[in-house]
Amino acid sequence: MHISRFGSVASRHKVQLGAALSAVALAVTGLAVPNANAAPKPITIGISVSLSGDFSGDGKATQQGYKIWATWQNAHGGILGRPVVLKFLSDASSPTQVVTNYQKFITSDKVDFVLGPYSTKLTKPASDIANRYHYVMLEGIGGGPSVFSRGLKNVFDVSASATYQLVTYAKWLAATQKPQPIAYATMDDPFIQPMVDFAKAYLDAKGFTEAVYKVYPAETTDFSPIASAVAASGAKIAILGTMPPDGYAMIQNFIQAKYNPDQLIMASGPDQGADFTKSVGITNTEGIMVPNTWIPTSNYTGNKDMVALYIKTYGGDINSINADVPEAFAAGQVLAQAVNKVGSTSNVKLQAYLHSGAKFMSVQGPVQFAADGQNSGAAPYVFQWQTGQYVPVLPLGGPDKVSPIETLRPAWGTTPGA
Amino acid sequence: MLVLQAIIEGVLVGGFYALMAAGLTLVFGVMDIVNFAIGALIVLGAYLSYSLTIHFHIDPFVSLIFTTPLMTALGMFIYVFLIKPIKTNKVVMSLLTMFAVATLIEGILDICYNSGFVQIHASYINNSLRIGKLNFPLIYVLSFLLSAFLLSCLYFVTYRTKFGRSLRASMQNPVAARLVGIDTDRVSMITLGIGIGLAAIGGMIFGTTNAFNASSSYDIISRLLVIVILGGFGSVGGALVAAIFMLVIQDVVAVVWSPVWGSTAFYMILMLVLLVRPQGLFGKKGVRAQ
Amino acid sequence: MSTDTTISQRPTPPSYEVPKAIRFGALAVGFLVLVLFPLVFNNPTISTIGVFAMIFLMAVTGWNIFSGYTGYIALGHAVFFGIGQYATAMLASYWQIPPGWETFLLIPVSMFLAGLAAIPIGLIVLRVRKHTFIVLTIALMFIFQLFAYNLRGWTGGSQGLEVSQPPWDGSIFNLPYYYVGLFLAIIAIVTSFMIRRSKFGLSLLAIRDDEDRARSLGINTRNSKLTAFVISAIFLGAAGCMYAMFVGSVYPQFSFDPAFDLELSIMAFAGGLGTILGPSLGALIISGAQQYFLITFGGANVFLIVYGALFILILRLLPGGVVPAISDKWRSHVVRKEQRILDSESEGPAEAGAHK
Amino acid sequence: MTLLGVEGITKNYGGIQALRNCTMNFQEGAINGLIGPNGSGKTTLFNVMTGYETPDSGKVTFRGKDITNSTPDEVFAAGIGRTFQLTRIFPRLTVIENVHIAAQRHGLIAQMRQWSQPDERARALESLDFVGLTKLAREPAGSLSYGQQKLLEFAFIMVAEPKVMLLDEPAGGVNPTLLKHLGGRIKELNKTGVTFIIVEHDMEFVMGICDQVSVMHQGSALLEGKPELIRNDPAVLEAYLGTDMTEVK
Repeated sequence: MHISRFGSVASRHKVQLGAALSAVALAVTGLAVPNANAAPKPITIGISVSLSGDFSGDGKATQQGYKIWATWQNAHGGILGRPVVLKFLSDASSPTQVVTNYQKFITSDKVDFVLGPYSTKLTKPASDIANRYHYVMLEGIGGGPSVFSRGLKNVFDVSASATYQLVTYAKWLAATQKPQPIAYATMDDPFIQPMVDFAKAYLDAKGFTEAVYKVYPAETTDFSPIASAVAASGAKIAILGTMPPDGYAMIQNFIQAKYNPDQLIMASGPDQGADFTKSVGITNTEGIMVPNTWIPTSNYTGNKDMVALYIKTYGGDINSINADVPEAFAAGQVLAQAVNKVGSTSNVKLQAYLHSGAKFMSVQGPVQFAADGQNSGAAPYVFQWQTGQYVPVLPLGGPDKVSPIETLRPAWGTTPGA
Repeated sequence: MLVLQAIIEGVLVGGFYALMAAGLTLVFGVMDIVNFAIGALIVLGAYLSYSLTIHFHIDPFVSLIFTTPLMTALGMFIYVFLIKPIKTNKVVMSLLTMFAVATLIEGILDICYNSGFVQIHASYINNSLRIGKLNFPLIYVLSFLLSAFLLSCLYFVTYRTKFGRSLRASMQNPVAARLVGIDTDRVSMITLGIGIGLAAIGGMIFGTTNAFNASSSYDIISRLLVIVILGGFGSVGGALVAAIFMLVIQDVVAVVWSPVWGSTAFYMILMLVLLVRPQGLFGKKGVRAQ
Repeated sequence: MSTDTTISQRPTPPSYEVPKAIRFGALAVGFLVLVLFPLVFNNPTISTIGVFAMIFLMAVTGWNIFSGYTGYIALGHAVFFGIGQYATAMLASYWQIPPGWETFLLIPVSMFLAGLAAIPIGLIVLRVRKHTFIVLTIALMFIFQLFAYNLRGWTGGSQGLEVSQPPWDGSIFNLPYYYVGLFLAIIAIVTSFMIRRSKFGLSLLAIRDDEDRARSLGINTRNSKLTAFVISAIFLGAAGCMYAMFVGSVYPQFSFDPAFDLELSIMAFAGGLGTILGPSLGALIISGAQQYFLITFGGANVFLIVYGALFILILRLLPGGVVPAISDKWRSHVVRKEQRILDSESEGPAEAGAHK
Repeated sequence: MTLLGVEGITKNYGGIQALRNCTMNFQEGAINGLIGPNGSGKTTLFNVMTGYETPDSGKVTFRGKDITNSTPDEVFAAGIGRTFQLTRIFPRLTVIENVHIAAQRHGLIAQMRQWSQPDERARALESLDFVGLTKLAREPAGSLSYGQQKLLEFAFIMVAEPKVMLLDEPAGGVNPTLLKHLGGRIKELNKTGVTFIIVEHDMEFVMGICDQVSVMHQGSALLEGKPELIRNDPAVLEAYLGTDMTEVK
């Protein structure tokens, strides 16, 4: 599967190192790319991933997800009976490079399909390019509302879109708890903040009040003031729009501030598996909740295989799988199912079919696309860390059995330290 | 009460930012070098302490005994092989070199540690002292004490020792310093050593208070630079005041208004200060005529 | 020693520059290459790299007009790059400009706005010198980034803004951007050239060498610096507008990006800071090479290491940059040729002091 | 009559009083010498007269006009040229470019025209010939010897045809041949009506060239008069006591 990384380019890149030092030479070698990479038999899929820069952490997880999917897909007859070959390029977390990368995939490498990069910020320019060449952009990790508000017809998100992810929990709150003040804090981010705001809007409507609401900039490194603001509000329920690593820092600050609400739910961070438990310490994870679009233990199509494959390939255990992995995997699955159904590699046909309201199955559960390309079929889950295990607790009455929600333990308020 | 809490946290964290900024400002003052790599070096320091705590189960504070000399050596190495050879346009060339070094370090760390987020751990990291309604996170208190101690050492070295004298001499007037037989090269080398050695300590504290990965450096560098201008180039005391001032402003604005305006408020104040005192709060005015 | 009578007839001794013929020849060839480039290599991947190269070309040339000539290294010009981007995105939606040719009309507007913003900014930052100036410009850039984040009403905050893209076919899509970019880049270079050979330019170079001395020779240093600052900002604005139109989405984090200025200065240094064409050369080489490494090394994260190492190498081997290196070669060549003539008449006070 | 005069100038740096109530007048068309032991405030006085420093009190007058608070560029435009103790030329520019800098132009359009207009070039070459640096016109000024740099500095001030030139230790570190040459240039230029004020420790040089010498001591004027008077005035010896009478470098 490692063609993806270097491909036949690797053999030539000594030459190119020198060549690269002249814009003209760039062009020449660049021209050579298509014939060099052209492989008639396999289905080639181009994906730009962030292997360095701000998104490098998630970028790598995303790549793992895609790679595992390709392995799995090939084990299950590939696409249209042809083997799947992934081509990866790193975009160093920069939109400039994303634009170049997808142009190269489509125009130089002449890939059959493209899949989405990591993050809403990069998905936007990427989908513009795909659209320009009438390519479909299936993705699992670019669900910010602004991606779908542009009227592009070629973008499809297989994960539950940002806006709904915390609503499952909000609904549960409204149903089971009496209205009370809630503490909100969220990062200023196009994916995260809408999650919190949407849940807040829902809860406000149900008579829950806002104890405190703080938006903090993405580059914050000192969370103590935000944490103490939340702590001081004394709210029994805290809904946080965090991303790794600030979610970890936030928990640490809560512990230090001796603040322990009955319920603590974080937009993301606790879903990062080992990263999360290592960072906050396993004993401190007890009772922390996180919405997620994927259940590690679920029986959805290919999930068991994916988990097994992941552990076989990258080690760790079922809880150490980053949520980006299934999201990428699912995008691949939907692509395969749709293409096999369409029976050709035509992106135009594919796009029409995806809009037809057809249903697909992924490791994350059912997928069905609304007109704007968001997944209306998904029911986001809520997970809770219970005795070191990452267990689903919501939605009730879903296809998978869920454990009851417990209140947050250990009581950070009374016993100093972890 | 909340504001008071914020002020206390501001002061505690400020102490540790001052420590990181001190290295930067010293290097500025003596060598006209904007050490753009400081962020990456701090992350490097954090990773070194992290590895020691993970593999040898050494207490993070103890790990400094190993990391600090290592980083100091690295600093001297950088000076001898990268900074010293620069002849023309020192200020910018050195800045760019340091940026290149940062890129290099980030790349290497990214490969060694595979860019997942990690955090340094010790049993007491989550403890905190409670006085009345106020709350003092232990790790911040410790780091503040450590920073205070190191800063006073630094002060002692610069103002009470022979090396300090030659250091200040080279700060004020390198040419004259050379004339009176001070080996400014040696001074510079040691200064960069100290500056980067401090990054090891700053890194350890950063790593215990934040989860980090190879690209975490960018969040640090901007703040440190700002602290250094506000405090005035080459002024360690200035850095201390500026750092605490900055963090307190940010934290207070964050709790009474909104975190997103915290840093903005600070930057605005910085601008105002510079309009009145271009050389910063404690900077020496450059005497240019003749 | 020559007598005063002959002076005025005598032409200025030609300087040790590479002769006009060669220089214009090279220039013409370069120009042709740039014009034909996207037609010959009509692969969109290459022309995309070309478009970005053009954007950086005008940006770095603009940057050089201020930083190269005055020696004040500005690391906050991303401010004007960002202003150009946001102006484009905001106005495009405000005036409901349909995606297509009309959007290009925003270029002059962005240039104007960037230049306008440069006046107050310049008045603030030009009060300080050396590193204070460098770091102050960086700080300023972060302020603008924070504004972009926080003034959600106008900037959309972290959601960013879009410039919807024309429905042109992929095969020709890049061409208009490339040629408009090339056109602007050439304007920038010509401006840079005019300034370099003007009295104003000489004043800027004097400021670079010794600002106070320049002042004591009747040069109004404040105005000269400010003028250069504004002119350079204008071209950064143009670059920003082009970028926003081409990439299609604008975010605080990417519009006001500290790395942007470092890249500009790297390009300028690699090519030759303060020379007319050096920075342009640097832009072509580095923006090209950088993107090329990424698509060549594929996913490999050795990219950062290669880039960093290469960069250190450039700084070490060509501290002055490519162009000066060349002209130095030429210079020493000419000097050797003329040494004889100089020696032959080597008496008189000038020489008396010369060799000691 | 008086061309350039200072009146009751006082300047303090922190504790040190560099100039105390200093009053002096320099005659038009004369070559004025300004001597005094180190730290007697000569250079500070120059800085005050050329706008580099604003005095705490007192005023500077040029042809009766008050120029106390003018900036260096204004002072220069008014016709007062000045050299520095440590020569300050533009090392990375060529000699010919150096000589063009001081040529004054007004208006944006003029500023944008080519840096070397024919008339300016003629004047530039003239002054280069005058100091004998024409051959080196194309060299970067930084590559010149110390003495040549002094001549260059002298030359590029000349270009602006100032009414008065303030020379700060022109003889410092200059070899005898060059010094003789420089002296000659000064005399010649003086004939064309340029006034000189020369700070110098080299007594031979001062006494040889000046028609009027003023002595400074502890930041104020001690006395002034013809060289021969000064030469054997007890007060001057008193002032110089303990300091080397002839610091010929």
